[in-house]
Amino acid sequence: MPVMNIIQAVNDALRLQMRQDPRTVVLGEDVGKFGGVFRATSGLYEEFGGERVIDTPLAEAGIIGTAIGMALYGLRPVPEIQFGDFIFPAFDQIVNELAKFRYRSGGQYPCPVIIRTPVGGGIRGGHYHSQSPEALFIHTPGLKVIAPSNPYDAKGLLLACMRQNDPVLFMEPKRIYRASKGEVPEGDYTLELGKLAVTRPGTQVTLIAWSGMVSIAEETAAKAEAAGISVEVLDLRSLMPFDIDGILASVRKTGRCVILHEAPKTCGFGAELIASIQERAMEHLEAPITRVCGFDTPFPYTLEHEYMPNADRVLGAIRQTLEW
Amino acid sequence: MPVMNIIQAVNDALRLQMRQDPRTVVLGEDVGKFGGVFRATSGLYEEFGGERVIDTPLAEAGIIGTAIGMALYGLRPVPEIQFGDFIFPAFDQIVNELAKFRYRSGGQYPCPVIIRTPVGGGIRGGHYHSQSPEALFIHTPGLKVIAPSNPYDAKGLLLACMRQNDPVLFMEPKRIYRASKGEVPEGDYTLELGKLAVTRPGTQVTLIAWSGMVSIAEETAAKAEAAGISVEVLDLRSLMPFDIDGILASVRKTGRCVILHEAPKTCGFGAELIASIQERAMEHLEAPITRVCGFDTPFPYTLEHEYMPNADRVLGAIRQTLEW
Amino acid sequence: MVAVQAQDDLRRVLDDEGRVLPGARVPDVADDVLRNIFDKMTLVRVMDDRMMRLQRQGRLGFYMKSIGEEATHFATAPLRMSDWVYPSYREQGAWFYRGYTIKQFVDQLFGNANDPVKGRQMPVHHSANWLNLVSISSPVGTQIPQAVGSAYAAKIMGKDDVSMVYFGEGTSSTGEFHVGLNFAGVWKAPCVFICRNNGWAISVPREKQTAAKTFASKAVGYGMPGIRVDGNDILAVLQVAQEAIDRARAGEGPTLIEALTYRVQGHSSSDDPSVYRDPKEPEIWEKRDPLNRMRNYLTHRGLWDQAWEQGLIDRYNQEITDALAASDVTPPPPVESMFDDVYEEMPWHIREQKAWLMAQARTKSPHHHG
Amino acid sequence: MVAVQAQDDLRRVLDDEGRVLPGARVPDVADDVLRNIFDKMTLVRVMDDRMMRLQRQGRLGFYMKSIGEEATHFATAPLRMSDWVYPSYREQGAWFYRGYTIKQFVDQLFGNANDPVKGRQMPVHHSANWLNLVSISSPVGTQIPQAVGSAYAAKIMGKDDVSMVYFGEGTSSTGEFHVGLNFAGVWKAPCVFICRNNGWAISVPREKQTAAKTFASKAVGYGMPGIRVDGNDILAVLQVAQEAIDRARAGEGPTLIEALTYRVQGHSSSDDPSVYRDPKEPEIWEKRDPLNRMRNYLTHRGLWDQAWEQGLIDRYNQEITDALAASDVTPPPPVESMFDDVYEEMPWHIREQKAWLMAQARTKSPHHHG
Ligand SMILES: Cc1ncc(C[n+]2csc(CCOP(=O)(O)OP(=O)(O)O)c2C)c(N)n1
Ligand SMILES: Cc1ncc(C[n+]2csc(CCOP(=O)(O)OP(=O)(O)O)c2C)c(N)n1
Ligand SMILES: [Mg+2]
Ligand SMILES: [Mg+2]
Repeated sequence: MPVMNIIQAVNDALRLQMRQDPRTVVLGEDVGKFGGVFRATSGLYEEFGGERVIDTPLAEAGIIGTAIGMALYGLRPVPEIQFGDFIFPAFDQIVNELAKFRYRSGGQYPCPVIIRTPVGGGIRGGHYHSQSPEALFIHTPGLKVIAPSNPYDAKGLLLACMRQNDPVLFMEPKRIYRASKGEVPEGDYTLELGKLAVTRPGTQVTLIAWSGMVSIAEETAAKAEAAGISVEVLDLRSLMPFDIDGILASVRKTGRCVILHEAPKTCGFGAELIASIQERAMEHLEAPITRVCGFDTPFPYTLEHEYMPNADRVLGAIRQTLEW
Repeated sequence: MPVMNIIQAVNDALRLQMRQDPRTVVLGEDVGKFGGVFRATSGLYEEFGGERVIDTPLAEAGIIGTAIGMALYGLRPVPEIQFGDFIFPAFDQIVNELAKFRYRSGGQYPCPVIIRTPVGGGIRGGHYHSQSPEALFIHTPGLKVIAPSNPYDAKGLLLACMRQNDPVLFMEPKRIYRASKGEVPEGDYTLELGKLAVTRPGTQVTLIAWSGMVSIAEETAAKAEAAGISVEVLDLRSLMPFDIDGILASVRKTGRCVILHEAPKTCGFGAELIASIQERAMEHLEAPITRVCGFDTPFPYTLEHEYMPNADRVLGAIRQTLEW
Repeated sequence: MVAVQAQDDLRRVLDDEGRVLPGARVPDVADDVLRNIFDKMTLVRVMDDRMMRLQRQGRLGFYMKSIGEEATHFATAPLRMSDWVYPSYREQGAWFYRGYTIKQFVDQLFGNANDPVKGRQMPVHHSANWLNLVSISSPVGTQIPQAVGSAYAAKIMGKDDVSMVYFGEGTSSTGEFHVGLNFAGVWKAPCVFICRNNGWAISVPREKQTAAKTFASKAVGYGMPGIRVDGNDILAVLQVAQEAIDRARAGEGPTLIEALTYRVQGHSSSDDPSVYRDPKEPEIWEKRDPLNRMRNYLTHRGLWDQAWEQGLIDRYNQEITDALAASDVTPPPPVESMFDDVYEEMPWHIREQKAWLMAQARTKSPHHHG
Repeated sequence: MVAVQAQDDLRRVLDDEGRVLPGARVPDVADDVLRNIFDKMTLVRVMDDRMMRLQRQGRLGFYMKSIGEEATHFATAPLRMSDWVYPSYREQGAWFYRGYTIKQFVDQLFGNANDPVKGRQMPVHHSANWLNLVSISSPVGTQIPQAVGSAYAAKIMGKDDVSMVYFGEGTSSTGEFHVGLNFAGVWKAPCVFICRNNGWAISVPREKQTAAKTFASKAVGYGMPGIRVDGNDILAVLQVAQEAIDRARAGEGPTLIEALTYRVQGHSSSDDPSVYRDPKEPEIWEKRDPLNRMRNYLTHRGLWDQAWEQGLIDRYNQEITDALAASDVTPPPPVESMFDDVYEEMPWHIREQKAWLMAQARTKSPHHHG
């Protein structure tokens, strides 16, 4: 099996799908000749031409707004938002239009637009190239939110997204776009949306993460193991819908849970996970569920290494949970 | 003391402040001659003229974008967004600009813009005149989020907002704009931001609500009392920052908690409250904290009475909590 | 220095009395098409009147009339059925012309179990995918880039369908107007933009909306033609729409049409214009009423008689009465339907919420007009 | 039919060699102002060169050059210090001209403890409220309505300050461009819009950005004058800026200026333009280099000599070297400062998070260039 990084896996999924389905088009800023500022659409313009790989004017509301119209008419658009931080000019199109189209039309107008966007910090991008806005979209009924952490999942999940009929926010972990490498099947495969992966089984604490934080979770688990603590790492992959059964199975087993995310803590997705777990499995909890998150400040520049969660801090939280 | 409804209280606060501080200006769609579609700015145009009560072109991004520039230059703008549902075209200006201005400029540029907007359902407005978007803004560091439930609080909190130096989203409960009436002092007074009100003391269950749901909470508590259950109702008033001490004091006393909000459940503010409470007071909890919320669907039209939480449902949740 | 067309001359065919203006070219529209348009314009008038009265009686939650603006609805008339239309909330005629029925219209207003959108949206927010009429949204302007997307999609898919989108002059101030028209210009998308300039955006007059001389002149910024047309002159509307549609279909790109008209009454059933505008203003426009002008024109052409019009009015009144009666005995959509169509397949958390709700006592609607 | 000015003629004073064009009116700019502008333009050139080299050596995280576009920065020169400027990320000269120091500039790039924005933002995102230079934001376009707000605020407060805002031609496609200019037109806000048309928005060429003939022509849609100027011609830039500022200050409203220039190198230190554009394209523009043209003009006027320029270059190089040396020994901002300035007063949850972080072991920065 070839080894790919996340960029290559995404690129591969797009190419495969575009070959199979002439309705699939890519659009966004710099996605054409340049192949995207992260090169995720590299080579597609050459293969599929400017009408299927569309360099748009600089307007996110236009990218999503036109993608919606394309989807209604019968195309399968896969717009790219250059950075997750620049998605907000399109926020109205996403939350008020895209997410509600099927519902508000009584099912007449499904709107399968798959929005790809890189998220997260760790690239010295300051607060406009680092944000993790997942909670805003999870709170928006009608959208699916997918957040792979590695090349295999990225390809399989993106292919699955492009073959279902709901709008999706597909968040890509930009810090490890190239650093995360792994074996990826050459041809076609899809992963079921809504299912987590237990990336490391364990018995004492459940550690939940997604996107760029999964690697931190695994680093933590390795350190914990060295310290004699058995951590089960869950990579959620799909945030909406999220895999409540998989989560509960793990937490019922371990009785303890730590949640790890980059986005600011308050009203982040971690809060929902805690709420959902304690509503259903309080009697199994031997300690409060703890969060290690981004702080409730804008994402800083110089001090981003202090801002972002790291393995030592997560391990600290795990120890606290165990000692509670 | 005069009796006012919420619209009158808001109007009174604006008028008082505009008289005292010539830097205060109001802007938005239809806020001028018309006095706002809900008449909250009624009479201000006549008293303060078109340069301080500004009818803007139809563009929320322009309303907030220009308000930001006004605040930077030295005015104290109080923009109105006609319905909370139409705030999303201004989302980028609010979350990426307004919220981050002080921080990103190293404290050089505070940006005291007070955004007033009516929120919530119950007026047969369908999904574009009914949404409760608080969670999105609570998740945005740099913003304060205030949500009064009655005329007295509305006036005192709005005056307080206009006299501090951070940007605020001031959410007004449109369903009870006129229905909620009460005594309101004529002159000047402010209420401290960040403090909840115990609107009804009780011993067995803490019931947390804000905005339009406080009246439902009180109705529930009355029904509960009739059934021999003692419910303590907390009106949060301030959602960011929220009054963690006040909440914990109540929950430590009652050991049980139900949270009531109109916004969709998943990733709503209720989730954060649950997470924050269980992190700090798990040992006092005698049952899981339960939520009664809007469902995870767009806000419907015909069935809005089924969509919105009501006292019977909240009472059911309270009973369940007590029986756990 | 190069001179460009200022685009602020007004295209007219008929005078205010419905006579063809000297030198005007009359568009080539078949008699039965003209009569059909008059027929549907009459229906809009009857419907608006009936629904507004119901609203005033407290039997209907909300309504939006288009009195005085009806001719603009028929810019859709030269379209094919495979073309797409994104209406705003004020083009009832476009719906009826394409085949939306009185019963569907009424069922939507009442959000009953037969409502094509299943009681999900406020009154006047229709959707009819079988007619390529796209679901109306309350947030204004959002439809503009969407229409451009549909238009360009047709081009990409090798079809020659055209998209048409309606919006008010107030909506031209939104960011979406700009991004939509700008994308359309660059893509040469087969899209026709109809800016219904009725002078008011709720209480905000046109002069406070933009300092541009005309709305049509905004086309300059997008490299497309901008045409200003008397929106109360049905022949002029049909003519400029036909030209724009032809250009679009021929691959020559988009057109912005400013249809100059006037909102003779309140913005919606919730509005009271006496608070903010001179009651004399509408009077001027009543003289330019598009239905009267069309009637006069048809009369000159021998295509109208009193009995025909009265017959239409009577028939539509009866159909509306029937539709209302049917609606009155139609239940609301089933409670459980509230959870459908959020996603194609219902995810676990919505299933759970649905089960929970179905186990609760039913809540009575405070608004049932049974 | 009324003819309006097409606004696509290019205002020029100098030819490509820096000679005054026949018939051109030379703006009345004092000699010391001209020399000061040349001085600061030289500084920008030196700074860009030094910082880019540092970036290539891995010692600086990110940088954005403006080679070839420097003359546009000095549209700010005719402003008063009480006027406000909203720069984009590519107008270093505007900062230096108003008094931002080399040391402040370098401290910001390195986000050290002396950085005026406390290490909060990426390199080139300066802020200097003491100079009325507003904090730069990465999301493009957002500054446009903000500048209109400041401009109108001055009017409301009875002051005659002007606001000026810079943005690239790519940014003219954003919704914010439209809403900003539209508000400005309606309000007659004393605001000057400088669209730096450098031909490219990262990899997207100007033709894919809009179908309008010129960016200046977009002014038609907002009822304001649109002026197209040779952005590499310092005299023309000063002239049109002065006119626009005068109009604004006199209460005659806003102006859109399109400054035609060219992005001679990559978009930023992260960019490689060879992937998407013909390497011959920049060559044409190197002949129109604004610094060369200004030098030639000053030489004709007897205001330039080699020793002076070399002196500037040497001095600035030395000052940069000093600033870098100082930065090297300056620590990063203290960890606890990360929690300041989110709100005026720190709320409980941030206090709690700060205390928690301070109790953790310190994390080493992977990027420290000490
Ligand atoms: C984004 C958004 N902001 C505000 C509103 C509230 N609103 C509804 S209609 C309207 C005025 C629209 O005026 P115009 O575009 O001229 O259309 P008209 O009603 O005159 O047909 C406003 C402000 C809205 N629907 N959407
Ligand atoms: C809203 C937003 N979308 C995307 C980006 C990413 N981006 C940064 S600069 C740029 C191109 C800007 O081009 P232009 O406005 O012409 O300015 P120039 O860089 O040429 O000076 C893009 C797309 C951004 N910063 N903000
Ligand atoms: Mg209008
Ligand atoms: Mg550019």
